Amino acid sequence: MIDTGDTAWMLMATALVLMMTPALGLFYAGLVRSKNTLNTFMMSIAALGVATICWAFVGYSIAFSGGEGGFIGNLDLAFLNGVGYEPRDGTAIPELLFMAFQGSFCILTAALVSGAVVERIRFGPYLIFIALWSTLVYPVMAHWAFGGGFLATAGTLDFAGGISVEMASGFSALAAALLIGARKDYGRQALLPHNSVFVLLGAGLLWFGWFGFNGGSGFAAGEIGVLAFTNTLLAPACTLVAWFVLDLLRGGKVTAVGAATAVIVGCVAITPAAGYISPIWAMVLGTIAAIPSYLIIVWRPRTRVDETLDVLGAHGVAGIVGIIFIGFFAQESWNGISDGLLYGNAAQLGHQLLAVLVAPAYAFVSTFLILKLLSLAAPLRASGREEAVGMDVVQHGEEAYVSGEGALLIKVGSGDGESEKLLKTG
Amino acid sequence: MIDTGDTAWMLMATALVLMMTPALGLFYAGLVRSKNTLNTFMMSIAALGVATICWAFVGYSIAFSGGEGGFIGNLDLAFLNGVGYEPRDGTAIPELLFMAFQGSFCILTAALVSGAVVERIRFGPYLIFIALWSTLVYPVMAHWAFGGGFLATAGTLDFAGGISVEMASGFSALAAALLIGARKDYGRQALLPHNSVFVLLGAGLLWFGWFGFNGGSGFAAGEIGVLAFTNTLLAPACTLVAWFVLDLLRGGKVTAVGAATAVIVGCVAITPAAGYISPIWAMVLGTIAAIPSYLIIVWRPRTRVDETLDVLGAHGVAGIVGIIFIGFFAQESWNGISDGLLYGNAAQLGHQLLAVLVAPAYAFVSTFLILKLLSLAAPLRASGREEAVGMDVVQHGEEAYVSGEGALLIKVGSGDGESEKLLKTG
Amino acid sequence: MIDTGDTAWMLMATALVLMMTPALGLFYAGLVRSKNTLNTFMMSIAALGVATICWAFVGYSIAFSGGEGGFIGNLDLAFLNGVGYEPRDGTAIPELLFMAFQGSFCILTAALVSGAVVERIRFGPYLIFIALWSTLVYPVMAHWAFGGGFLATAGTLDFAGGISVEMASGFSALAAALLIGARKDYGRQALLPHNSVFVLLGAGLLWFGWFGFNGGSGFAAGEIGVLAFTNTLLAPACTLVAWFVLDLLRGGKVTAVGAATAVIVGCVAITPAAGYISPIWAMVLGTIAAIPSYLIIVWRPRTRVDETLDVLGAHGVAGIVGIIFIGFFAQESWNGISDGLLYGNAAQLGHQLLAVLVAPAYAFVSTFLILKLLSLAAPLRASGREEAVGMDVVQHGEEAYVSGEGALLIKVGSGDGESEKLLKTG
Amino acid sequence: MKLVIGIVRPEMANDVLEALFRAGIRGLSMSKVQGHGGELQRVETYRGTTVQMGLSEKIRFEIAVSEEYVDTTVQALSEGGRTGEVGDGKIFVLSLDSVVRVRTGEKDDQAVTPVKS
Amino acid sequence: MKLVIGIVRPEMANDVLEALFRAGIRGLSMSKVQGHGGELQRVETYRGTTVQMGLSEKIRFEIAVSEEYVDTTVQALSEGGRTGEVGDGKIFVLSLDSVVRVRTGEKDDQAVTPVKS
Amino acid sequence: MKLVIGIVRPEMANDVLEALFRAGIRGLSMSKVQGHGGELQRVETYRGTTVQMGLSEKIRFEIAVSEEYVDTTVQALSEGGRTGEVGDGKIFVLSLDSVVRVRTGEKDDQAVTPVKS
Ligand SMILES: Nc1ncnc2c1ncn2[C@@H]1O[C@H](COP(=O)(O)OP(=O)(O)O)[C@@H](O)[C@H]1O
Ligand SMILES: Nc1ncnc2c1ncn2[C@@H]1O[C@H](COP(=O)(O)OP(=O)(O)O)[C@@H](O)[C@H]1O
Ligand SMILES: Nc1ncnc2c1ncn2[C@@H]1O[C@H](COP(=O)(O)OP(=O)(O)O)[C@@H](O)[C@H]1O
Repeated sequence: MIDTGDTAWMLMATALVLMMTPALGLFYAGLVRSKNTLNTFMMSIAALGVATICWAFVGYSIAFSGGEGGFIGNLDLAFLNGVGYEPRDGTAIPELLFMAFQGSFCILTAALVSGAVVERIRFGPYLIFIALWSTLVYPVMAHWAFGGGFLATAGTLDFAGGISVEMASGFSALAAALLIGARKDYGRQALLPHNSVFVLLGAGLLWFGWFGFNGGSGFAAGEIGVLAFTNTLLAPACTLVAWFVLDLLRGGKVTAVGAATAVIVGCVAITPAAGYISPIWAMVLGTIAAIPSYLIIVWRPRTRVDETLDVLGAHGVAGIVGIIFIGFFAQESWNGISDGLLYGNAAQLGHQLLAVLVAPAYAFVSTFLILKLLSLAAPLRASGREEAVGMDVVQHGEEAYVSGEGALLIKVGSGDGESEKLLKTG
Repeated sequence: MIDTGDTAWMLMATALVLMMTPALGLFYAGLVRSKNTLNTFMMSIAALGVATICWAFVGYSIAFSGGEGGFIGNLDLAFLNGVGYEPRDGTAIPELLFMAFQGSFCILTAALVSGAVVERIRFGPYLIFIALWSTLVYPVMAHWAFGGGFLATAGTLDFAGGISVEMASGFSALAAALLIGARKDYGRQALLPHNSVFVLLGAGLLWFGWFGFNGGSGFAAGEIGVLAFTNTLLAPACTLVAWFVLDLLRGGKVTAVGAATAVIVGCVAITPAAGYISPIWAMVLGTIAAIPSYLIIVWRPRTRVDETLDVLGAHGVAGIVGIIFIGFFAQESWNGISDGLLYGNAAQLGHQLLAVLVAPAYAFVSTFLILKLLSLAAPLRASGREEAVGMDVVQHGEEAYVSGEGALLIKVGSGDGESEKLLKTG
Repeated sequence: MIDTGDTAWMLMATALVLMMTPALGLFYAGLVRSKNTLNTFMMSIAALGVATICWAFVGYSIAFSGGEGGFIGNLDLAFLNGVGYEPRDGTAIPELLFMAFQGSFCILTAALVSGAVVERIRFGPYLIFIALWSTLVYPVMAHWAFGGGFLATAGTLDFAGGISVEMASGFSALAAALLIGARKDYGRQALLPHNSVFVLLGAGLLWFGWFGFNGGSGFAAGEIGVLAFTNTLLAPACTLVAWFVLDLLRGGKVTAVGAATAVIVGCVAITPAAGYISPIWAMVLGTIAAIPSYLIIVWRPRTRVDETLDVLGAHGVAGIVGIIFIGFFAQESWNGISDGLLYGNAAQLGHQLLAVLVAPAYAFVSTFLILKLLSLAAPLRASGREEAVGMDVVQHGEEAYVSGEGALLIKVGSGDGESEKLLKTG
Repeated sequence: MKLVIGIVRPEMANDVLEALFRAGIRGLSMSKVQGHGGELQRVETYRGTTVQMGLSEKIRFEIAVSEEYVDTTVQALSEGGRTGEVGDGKIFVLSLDSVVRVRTGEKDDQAVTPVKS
Repeated sequence: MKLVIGIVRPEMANDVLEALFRAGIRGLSMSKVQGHGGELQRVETYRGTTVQMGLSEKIRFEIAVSEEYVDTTVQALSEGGRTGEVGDGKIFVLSLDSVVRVRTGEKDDQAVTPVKS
Repeated sequence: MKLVIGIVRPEMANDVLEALFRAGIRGLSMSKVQGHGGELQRVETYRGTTVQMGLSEKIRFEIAVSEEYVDTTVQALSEGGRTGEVGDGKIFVLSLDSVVRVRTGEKDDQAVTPVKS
């Protein structure tokens, strides 16, 4: 039976998560130099096209079909075969909506990975990369934790994607950054965010969307959804304040880009734990999650690894923190499922650590292989000169901010083309 | 009886559609030159004021009162007379909410038309225009398809506004562009989008809002709403990828402004069909809808018709495609109402073609007449010099981006006004 | 019993209100000079961190515990003690969600106050200020009207925060502006909004969020929520048009910043009355509320009071108008609770006037005292030189819009630091 | 050699560019400036603040030319930029001591003549 | 005729403008530049990247005047722009070979004297 | 004294800055310009509108120096800004009649030598 209240909330939650992808585009676009703005934004927009299609064609099936405890689903649900109004077991919403909600996760996660390789990857190969990634990486990892795969049956708890979203994007980003290599000016010049208003607004919209992301992961407008929702408010708030303190300790100043980053880190950390821990523990989690991510984000630019927008630091690491935290602080009185170590169930910690072992490995290796294969077929990155000119002009033939002076209209079909000739010989 | 789940979703869907109007303002504002930014944005904001009032006063009544099969409603519900908590037949939400949801469509559609005449229409006459348009054009066409008018009784299917929103705005835009005439620099200078980040963000927010637009057009958090919602994800995703391919074929580069346009086109195309066709057919619709709109948008600037932001290409044409598509591919097993030609019901195609005959004609003619009449009372467009200065300064006495240097404060009531005197004689 | 429909809507409404705080940041950031953009935005973001924590720790308890008719709650619910899935009396949603929804109001209100002191207050003291304010001012006033305090028992009607949100922020802003003092260039130079697109988009998003703010204040997806929602569309639409007229009368031009302001004023005015008056009266309220706010906003800059972003004019004054309006036009046939003077219940007007007496006084005095105390411990505002440089660089060590030229990378730990040495002696 | 500085209306910038190209001027730099001359000031209003905007947007061309091209350049600038209404702008001519082409290090007249690349 | 270039702090730009108008200077162009002089550099931090911002925002005035006005102009610039702290800016005076008014084609001193329009 | 104007690629701006500092040049102003030279034009497309972008972004340095520093400055500019590909930019040297330091009113060579503050 379909419940209209559950359906109402899941419709909304799905819309919220879908909004996160353009919000991520904005967030990322603000963080790069102005000559790469559109290209960076387009990497997220592209995911809305490419990953959606892959998801409908095979991704959903890979993730959500097949028996219990497996590594990968099958193609029973490919091309949305049989996915209709009938709810899946344990939910009271049409499966079509369940499919859309889960698909929105795949789209966002694919877009997240782009943060590692902005300002240099070529757009064509990137499109093929996200097609492969959203078919071979995300759905497989989603199967493990959400689709009845081996982590689910082993007892690993992951409420809204610590495994297939956060660790997957973080460690895929690392692999991509290593394989693509650093930007040519990395470590030599200051490569700064060109518009921090976009960064703050993007982070604000991402947080807004995350209420659907976590709050919808109970698939119902019920107790667990409310718990997850509330924790998605409390945890990032604490991360934000913790980040303020860390910023003050480090440089005496609270930074805005730091605050935007903190919002993301807090949302990431609570993602796997949102429906499993009490609000007060969520606040603790939010606070402590700030520390490892902060350290990595400050330390990473001193290395040769140009994992440009710190997907690993913000997502991979905070995702691990959240997954492990469950092992200690899960509380059956809140989640109705399982306790953590602190509440007497040491086994839970083991289940959680299992995920921390396998997820990063699979994400890293599979992404590396995909990109390696692609690199044999075509160069993945722009030339040094193209990087200097900027990816917007080179890859898209556009600029984000155009003033119009000096732009001569090419009159197609007008026959005279005089001004062009003038310019060309000029 | 009111259903809380349906009401919850319809509250949200209404909010989403209302958000689309500022999002459209942002989208349009990014597409114009910086000296016309605020004016362009204000045309959408103004619709939120003017069209809302017209809707509450008479528009809703014109659209949703009166008997079956008519051309226009009556004034029984004028000034919201009798519109209260009692649901309309066939819905389980208070009529007040139904009225607000339908009103949000009228507002958005009025704002859409402005795209044809930005950068030159005077703001005063524009305000009167949208008042008349949102009283005489939108409600009438909404009556035909949604309010029990002759198209509805004839059997034409239009889920969420292919007729009163998409064809209405597209062909009204054409009429307005023809009557107002081209910008003085049109065809002579390159008139480029001044901020494509706003364009992408605007498109992203519009898509987000469209989930409420289509998803809410079933007036319930039920099966049809879920179908419409899911199709609003799948179809535009396919349009986006199709547009990438068309862009590549044409110029070798995927463009960002193109991607933003594709999102709109895809959302438009699925609008009439969202609750009537299967998800897989929605993907097909999304794909093929790209082609006619693409061709028109590329071809139109070579003509003398300065339908500036291509409302006809993006809305009118894609709306027609969607309306006709229903005639072929509607599926009773999904929509519970009617099959299309492919499923054995050739009559449906006829019903759909009827709409394609009458809707553009009415929109074009009525808009043309309204503007023609207005033009007799006052000049509709700014002078050439005003166009050169920009509509922001001329119409609003403001600039979108002010740096403050060279701005001398006029101290009202301070009596001395010395600096002004200096400046004036300077 | 939990109702899934109510819960669905309240989840969404809460998310909408939480989105308002970044939207406010954007709105405010657009209104200041570019050198203070990030600082201004960060004041709102900080509220999401600081006020959330204060709310969870003690604020919620102060507001929503304790007996009937009191001045302040107690600490029974401190640290969310006992706040779980069980609904509060009269609602069908988990108390946790009720807490989050109410918390989102506290956050937003704290952020609102910052508008009075932007471009000069130091960020450290500001953080302490909002911590104290969101503990000692908002929750107390919320207790009076929402938490069973003396105004509630006296019969004062305040649907969604005319008292604790609008009057509280407006009069706190006045106190803060008086105590902090004017910006050094105030009244001497033209201090203009640096990006009015952000202002319009911010206002649009705020309106969007306000549908949750008012629509959610019935705590249910039912009749009253729908009434409040619809009125939140109708009233601001009328304010917008009224503002157009006032702008035309004053300067012959409709302004965009004015339109954005009108949206806020309209939303504020309907806030207390949203669930108590009929749609038509809501339109009247929206229209007349424009006048006092308009006059104050035009007049205030001629005084020495640099209440920079006119929180008093937009929120305090319009809040009072809304509160008083209820006293005349409340209609039991719509709200099921009480009539106003016009419908025969003169007492209601008295109850409303009581709020207008006590709320501004408490907000003003308590805010003044908090800031006065803080000012004894540390200087609250930046020096004149720092103001000249801009708060972004001085307080956060960042700039909103960076081009990157002339930025030399400081290679931490690289040992040579040659370029820095060059620069330093340069 | 001379350095010709031309200040014109932004809406005429493309016409000026065309005029310059037509006249065979191949190297130039352009930037946005704000100017004050005899133009009418515009009044703007932001909430309660009313201001007089004393400056209008202009485009500034900076063009180094050899002596023989000076007149052509000035003419191109002034014909391309003219509308006949107040605010059309000014042209300034300065003497250049020397010019260097960064790419090759070539000097003076060599450096203002385009090289086939 | 001379071309006077003055580089001043942005926060002093309006004071400079007033000083110029008071001194009877009617034509000028203004643009934003970034300058390096003896000012303290500021350090900025974006996530893990710390940078030294070697340049500060300045406003550049460009004013063509006839000989007799040179001193007045320089004085207006330097008095209007002075705060007394490092970073106040510089004024440069160059010789102008000729000036042309785009609108009328008038030359030289004619062109720097305002015409009633 | 001379005024040296150098127009270089934006991506070389930091290298030029370093070269200048290394050469002991302490005062300079910098701004963004758009230039046209021998560079290839790029074609951009916005919906149905295709345009030829005739201008590329450049950075313009403006540096007042005493005679003895002219060569060093030109050299720093041209070495720091060189990539060897078309579009590297130009350097112009003009004679300065006088220089004034706004802060102190000091004149000429005094004003281009940095003062300990
Ligand atoms: N003496 C000057 N020095 C520098 N720029 C000037 C001067 N006079 C005018 N300009 C520039 O030329 C523009 C137009 O000047 P204006 O005097 O209005 O034109 P007109 O020559 O048509 O009277 C101004 O906005 C300013 O940018
Ligand atoms: N030699 C120079 N050439 C060009 N611009 C200069 C020169 N010296 C200083 N400037 C400009 O003047 C500004 C202030 O210079 P600075 O030397 O700090 O001032 P002060 O004269 O107070 O010591 C610089 O930021 C720069 O824009
Ligand atoms: N005659 C000139 N006057 C002013 N600026 C020029 C001139 N010639 C070139 N420039 C500037 O130098 C830049 C590079 O010039 P270009 O001729 O392409 O370089 P190259 O010297 O490598 O051939 C141009 O974009 C323009 O900004």
